[in-house]
Amino acid sequence: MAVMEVRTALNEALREEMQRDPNVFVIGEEVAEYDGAYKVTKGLLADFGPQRVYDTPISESGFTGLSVGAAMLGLRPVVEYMSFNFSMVAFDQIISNALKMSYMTGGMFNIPIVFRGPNGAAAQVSSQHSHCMESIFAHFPGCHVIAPSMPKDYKGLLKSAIRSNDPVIFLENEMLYGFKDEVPEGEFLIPIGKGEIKRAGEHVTIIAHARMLHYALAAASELAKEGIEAEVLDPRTIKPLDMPLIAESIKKTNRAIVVEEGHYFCGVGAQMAYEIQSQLFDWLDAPVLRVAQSENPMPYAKNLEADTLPSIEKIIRAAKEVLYLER
Amino acid sequence: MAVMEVRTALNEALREEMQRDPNVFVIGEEVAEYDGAYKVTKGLLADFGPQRVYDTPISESGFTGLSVGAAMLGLRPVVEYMSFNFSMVAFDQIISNALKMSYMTGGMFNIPIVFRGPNGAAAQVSSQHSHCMESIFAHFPGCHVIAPSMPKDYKGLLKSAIRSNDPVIFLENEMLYGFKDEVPEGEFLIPIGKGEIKRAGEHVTIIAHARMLHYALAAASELAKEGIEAEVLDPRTIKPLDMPLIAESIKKTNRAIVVEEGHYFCGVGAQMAYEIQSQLFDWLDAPVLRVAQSENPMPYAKNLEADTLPSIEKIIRAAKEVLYLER
Amino acid sequence: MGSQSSEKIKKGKGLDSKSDDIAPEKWVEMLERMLLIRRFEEATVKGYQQKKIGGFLHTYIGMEAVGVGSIAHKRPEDSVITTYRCHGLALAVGLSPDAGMAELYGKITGCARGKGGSMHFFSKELNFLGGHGIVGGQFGPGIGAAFAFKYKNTGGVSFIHFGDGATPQGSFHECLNLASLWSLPAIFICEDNQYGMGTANHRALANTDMSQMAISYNVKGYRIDGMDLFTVHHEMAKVVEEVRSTQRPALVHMVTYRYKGHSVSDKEAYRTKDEVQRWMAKDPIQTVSAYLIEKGIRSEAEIKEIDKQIRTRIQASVEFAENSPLPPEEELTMHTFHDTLEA
Amino acid sequence: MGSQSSEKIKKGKGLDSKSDDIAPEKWVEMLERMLLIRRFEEATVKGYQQKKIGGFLHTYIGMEAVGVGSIAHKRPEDSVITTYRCHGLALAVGLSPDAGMAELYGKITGCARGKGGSMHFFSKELNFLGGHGIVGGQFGPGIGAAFAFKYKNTGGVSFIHFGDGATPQGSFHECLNLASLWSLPAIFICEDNQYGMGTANHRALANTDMSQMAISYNVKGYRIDGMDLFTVHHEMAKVVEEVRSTQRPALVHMVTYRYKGHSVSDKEAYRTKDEVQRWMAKDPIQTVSAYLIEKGIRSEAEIKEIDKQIRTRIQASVEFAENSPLPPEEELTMHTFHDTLEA
Ligand SMILES: Cc1ncc(C[n+]2csc(CCOP(=O)(O)OP(=O)(O)O)c2C)c(N)n1
Ligand SMILES: Cc1ncc(C[n+]2csc(CCOP(=O)(O)OP(=O)(O)O)c2C)c(N)n1
Ligand SMILES: [Mg+2]
Ligand SMILES: [Mg+2]
Repeated sequence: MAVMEVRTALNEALREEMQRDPNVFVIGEEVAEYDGAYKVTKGLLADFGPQRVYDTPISESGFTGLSVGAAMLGLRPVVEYMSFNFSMVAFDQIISNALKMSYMTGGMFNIPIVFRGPNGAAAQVSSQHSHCMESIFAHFPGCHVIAPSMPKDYKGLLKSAIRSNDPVIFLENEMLYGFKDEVPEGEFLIPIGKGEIKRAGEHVTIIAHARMLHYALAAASELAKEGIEAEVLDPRTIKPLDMPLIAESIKKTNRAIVVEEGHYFCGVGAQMAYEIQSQLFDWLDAPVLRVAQSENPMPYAKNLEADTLPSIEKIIRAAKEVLYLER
Repeated sequence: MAVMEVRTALNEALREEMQRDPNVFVIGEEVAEYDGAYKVTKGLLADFGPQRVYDTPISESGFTGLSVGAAMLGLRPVVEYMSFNFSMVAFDQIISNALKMSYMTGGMFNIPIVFRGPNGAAAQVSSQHSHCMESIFAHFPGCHVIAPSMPKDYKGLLKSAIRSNDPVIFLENEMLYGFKDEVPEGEFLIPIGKGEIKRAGEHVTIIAHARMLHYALAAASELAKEGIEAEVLDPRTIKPLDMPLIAESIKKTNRAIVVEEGHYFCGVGAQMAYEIQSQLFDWLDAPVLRVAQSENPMPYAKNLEADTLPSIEKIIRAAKEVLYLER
Repeated sequence: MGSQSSEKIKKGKGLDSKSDDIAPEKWVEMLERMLLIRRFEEATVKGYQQKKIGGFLHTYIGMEAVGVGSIAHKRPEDSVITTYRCHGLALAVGLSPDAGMAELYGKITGCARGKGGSMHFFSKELNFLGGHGIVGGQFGPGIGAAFAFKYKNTGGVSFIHFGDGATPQGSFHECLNLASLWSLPAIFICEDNQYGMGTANHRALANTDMSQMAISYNVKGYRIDGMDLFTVHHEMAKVVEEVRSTQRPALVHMVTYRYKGHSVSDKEAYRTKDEVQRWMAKDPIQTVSAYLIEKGIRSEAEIKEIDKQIRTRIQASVEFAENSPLPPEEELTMHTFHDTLEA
Repeated sequence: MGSQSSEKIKKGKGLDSKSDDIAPEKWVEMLERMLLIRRFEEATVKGYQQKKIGGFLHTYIGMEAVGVGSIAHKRPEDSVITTYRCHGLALAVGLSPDAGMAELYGKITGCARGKGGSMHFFSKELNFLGGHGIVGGQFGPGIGAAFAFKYKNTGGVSFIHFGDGATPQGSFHECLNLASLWSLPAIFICEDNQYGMGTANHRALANTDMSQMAISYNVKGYRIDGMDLFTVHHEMAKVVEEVRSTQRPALVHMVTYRYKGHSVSDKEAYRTKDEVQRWMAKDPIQTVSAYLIEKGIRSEAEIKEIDKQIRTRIQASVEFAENSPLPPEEELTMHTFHDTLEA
């Protein structure tokens, strides 16, 4: 096991898959000569050359559409958005073209594209630069949505995403790019649609992904000090959701909270909570509770930004509430 | 009470508000000389002149952005998307500019825009032209989302929307434009955020909006034949949701199903079901069930289109299931 | 960096002048193709009125010379992409009328298994990349095809057709810039039929000479009389050859007209019958038929016979569509994804 | 429809030639404004390094002549809108450095109550419409302001600033077309600082002479040496006057440079120190200072004194920001909406 940063794990995944399949290419703003705004694509231009790594103008709609066409003819684009906020100017290309192509052609064409880049709030980048897009893309049939938390998951899932023959929305997190952890040596894949228990416990299930998984682990440590054993479940893939794993956990704990970094209304937590209450109604000793952003755009000021986002404290409070220890 | 079509009710609302406030103007594709693709803006050009009604090029991003700027300087644009599918090419302008402006300027600027147009599936218009956008817009703080079902609601809510000083997403339904019903004479407003019980009942609450409200009423009639009295609740506004009304109904029926025309994953039904189960957990005798589209883009073929959409039969089945009469 | 100014409009110079650079049998073939499109579209209108065809229906009637004259230069390795007004080009490329008509009838035998409908004809075999419903939505995939040809060095050229109404859509500009910047073999072919729905193009475009937009992107711009099959064929021969050999994109502004409403439900209050008549006087099927007769390549009777056979062919496709089965229930969620994830 | 070809680049003709059409005290005022921007930006970099300022930070250093020379012609009824690189223009328009610095420090006394931050300076009073973070996002609101001026007949002109990197974004083209089509009084001012982040503009644009894009939209295009305050001031006087009187939009390509990295975290591997030096040799603050001394309008000592006072002013704004309170907790959801709906 090597210990590496998330960005290195992603870089390895890209390299291995580019090596494996000459049809895989990387495209986006500053991905080549600049080595990527967050250095995820570092060295790819040097090692694979300009035929495989493309710096684009600031034309997200254009290069997203281009990637759809390239995919229709058998290439396998990995599209980097400098941040997923900018996917909004390419929204129609993603939703109307990439996600519809297989179905509306009766399966004649398929779109093996990975759309990747940082998602969610960075530090104090304010209202236009802090969106969590998981629920938005997951809403539409025709794509898988992945949002890992740990270096090994980033690597194993990005490799699976690149090999997928369908569009994958691969959400990274700027605040985690520098996070280090162990990653298995050599080739490995993590299947799309499989979650993982990141900490076992029996009193309450905390479902959290991406940056929130780390918050959930911290909250679980705190809770343990008070004798509350929280099980921390990382879905890793947002869609399709690993309901068997979630069910297994909740059948044990009988209580669940769902944490997400993004907005509350129709967030992924709403869907998860719905699935849980409709499939596991008789197993629940309390309603599922959610932790998400407060109902406002992201403010710049540090104190307000912190108040907007979920926090370890908010997770602890929700866990206790669902245990009826606090109300 | 006059009996009129939804499109006429909308036209009256536009006229009354344009008369009332010279800063209200209408902008969109084919809204002026063509009288609107669906004739909602019929006669406005003739009666209010080209200073108030603007035909645009096919530049949704451009004219949406233009409307944001106009609103910042005190005008009150009513933006028509020929269909809400086309709002996707303007997505960034709506989300990053219109919905953020008030907050990120500390309330210095506000955006009194109504974004309106047909939403949802028409008849056999296939994968790219059949989106239901309510959950997408409702996800983001900073707008109200309205989706009425009856002519009077369309009129009273559009008038309120135009008077709102905040962005409003006003979702119409092509299949309902020709639907006729009574509309009160003279000036009236329906407040944003208030639902309405469209049929009273005590066994189960069916929550449904827009076209689905009509399906729900038909289902309720069928259910009544079997002695099941369904209460049909039309939220009318999707966000903010009228939870007091929903709570009142469910405290009576103890069972609920939520119907929406759109996609299932992170649909508005997920949020509604979450609110219900978390706020009314102890009042529920069964898990909340949802009826929504099957997990695929909209197909063209008539039979597959029908299979994709919710139907009266599917609603009846869900109502019985939640009553444990069928499983 | 310099820029090339757009060339003057290539007007029909009269069929006689240089039309002999096309072999006589090629003329006949193109006439047949135009007739196939015309009769197919007439049948779709009928099917729509009979409510056998649903959704929106946009016909190519009047614009046949644009599609047939351009696509005549398409090689198998080239691709074609267009708007929702896609039947004509699909047939020009070689789609069978059966597969097209069955698609319109929503049948499993359709070219998209009944899932796409009128706006979404596709054929992988023919490199026909659709059939796109969002105005401006096809530019990206169109340059993506060119990108793939270059990536794989196939020698292919991407034909990107679009309406005049799509030029004020940002994606047009993003993609033309990208295509030029990266020297992608793509031809942007504007089918300027004077209107986007009810909007005359001077009400949508500050400059209605689209070929001038080439300057912004340092590519060549052409303006061609799209009602004149000879001119289209002749000029496009040069354009396609140049794009193929130089791997530089080009912008072509075809001046044409649609005879029917935007879609079948259009009342056409925005134009006069007289205007429509004036354009119909340039009808390419009429003109080419007259030319073939005049030159003695085919007699009037022979052309009538060709038309009759084509009508029969189209009638057969209607019957094929009628008699084909609906997509079975298991098609419902099938094709949402290509892969099946392990459960 | 005709089109006007873009005019030749307006190079600095040397300050002597016609600079006397600017009153001496106006020169001093503009120098002060440029210095105010320079010193403010230097302080923001310091605040950022001290971690008192968060998020992204993009400075206007090197580009002061563009903002100051253009905005000199702004009347109170005119509006200005720009990108995230907004501090310079906000100060040029008249924003108090206190309100700007406090915004950067995330304080309630900031020009957006601490909610906007570096990328989102706003002032309703000054018709400063922001501070926009999405590349190309401000074009729409910019022409919307022009639309409102026309609607209300206020005589206002909308100044729309943007980077070279924004021209391949579709919204630029959509909005320039709309502005021309509807004759909106808007000036599109491209601050071409040679790069969009690490991408030299010849790697993003097939034609790097942006002024030529005017042809596509039938508007006038200008190319101006943006390092030369005199030229900017002189040429923009004519442009603003023409846009105001004709109500026709214009496109202005300002050739300029940013001395610092794209944002504070930029390592600048994409350009040489030498290149930066060459541009810095044209520094407008240096040039104008030298001119004032040469002409005897101000002595070197007087200019030093001006600079000192400005530094003091900026230092005061830093202290103001430091000492201002954070936004109180009740600000959290406040301003998400303007109206409160009845419960
Ligand atoms: C983005 C978008 N906006 C609006 C529409 C609705 N619409 C469909 S066709 C059309 C007119 C297009 O005109 P043009 O590009 O000239 O093509 P034509 O139909 O004349 O061939 C419009 C507005 C759409 N499909 N997509
Ligand atoms: C739509 C979008 N894509 C990408 C970005 C990230 N980004 C921020 S600034 C920038 C470069 C812009 O360059 P330019 O327009 O030349 O302005 P400059 O920073 O040079 O003033 C990029 C790519 C963004 N903010 N918005
Ligand atoms: Mg047209
Ligand atoms: Mg730049």
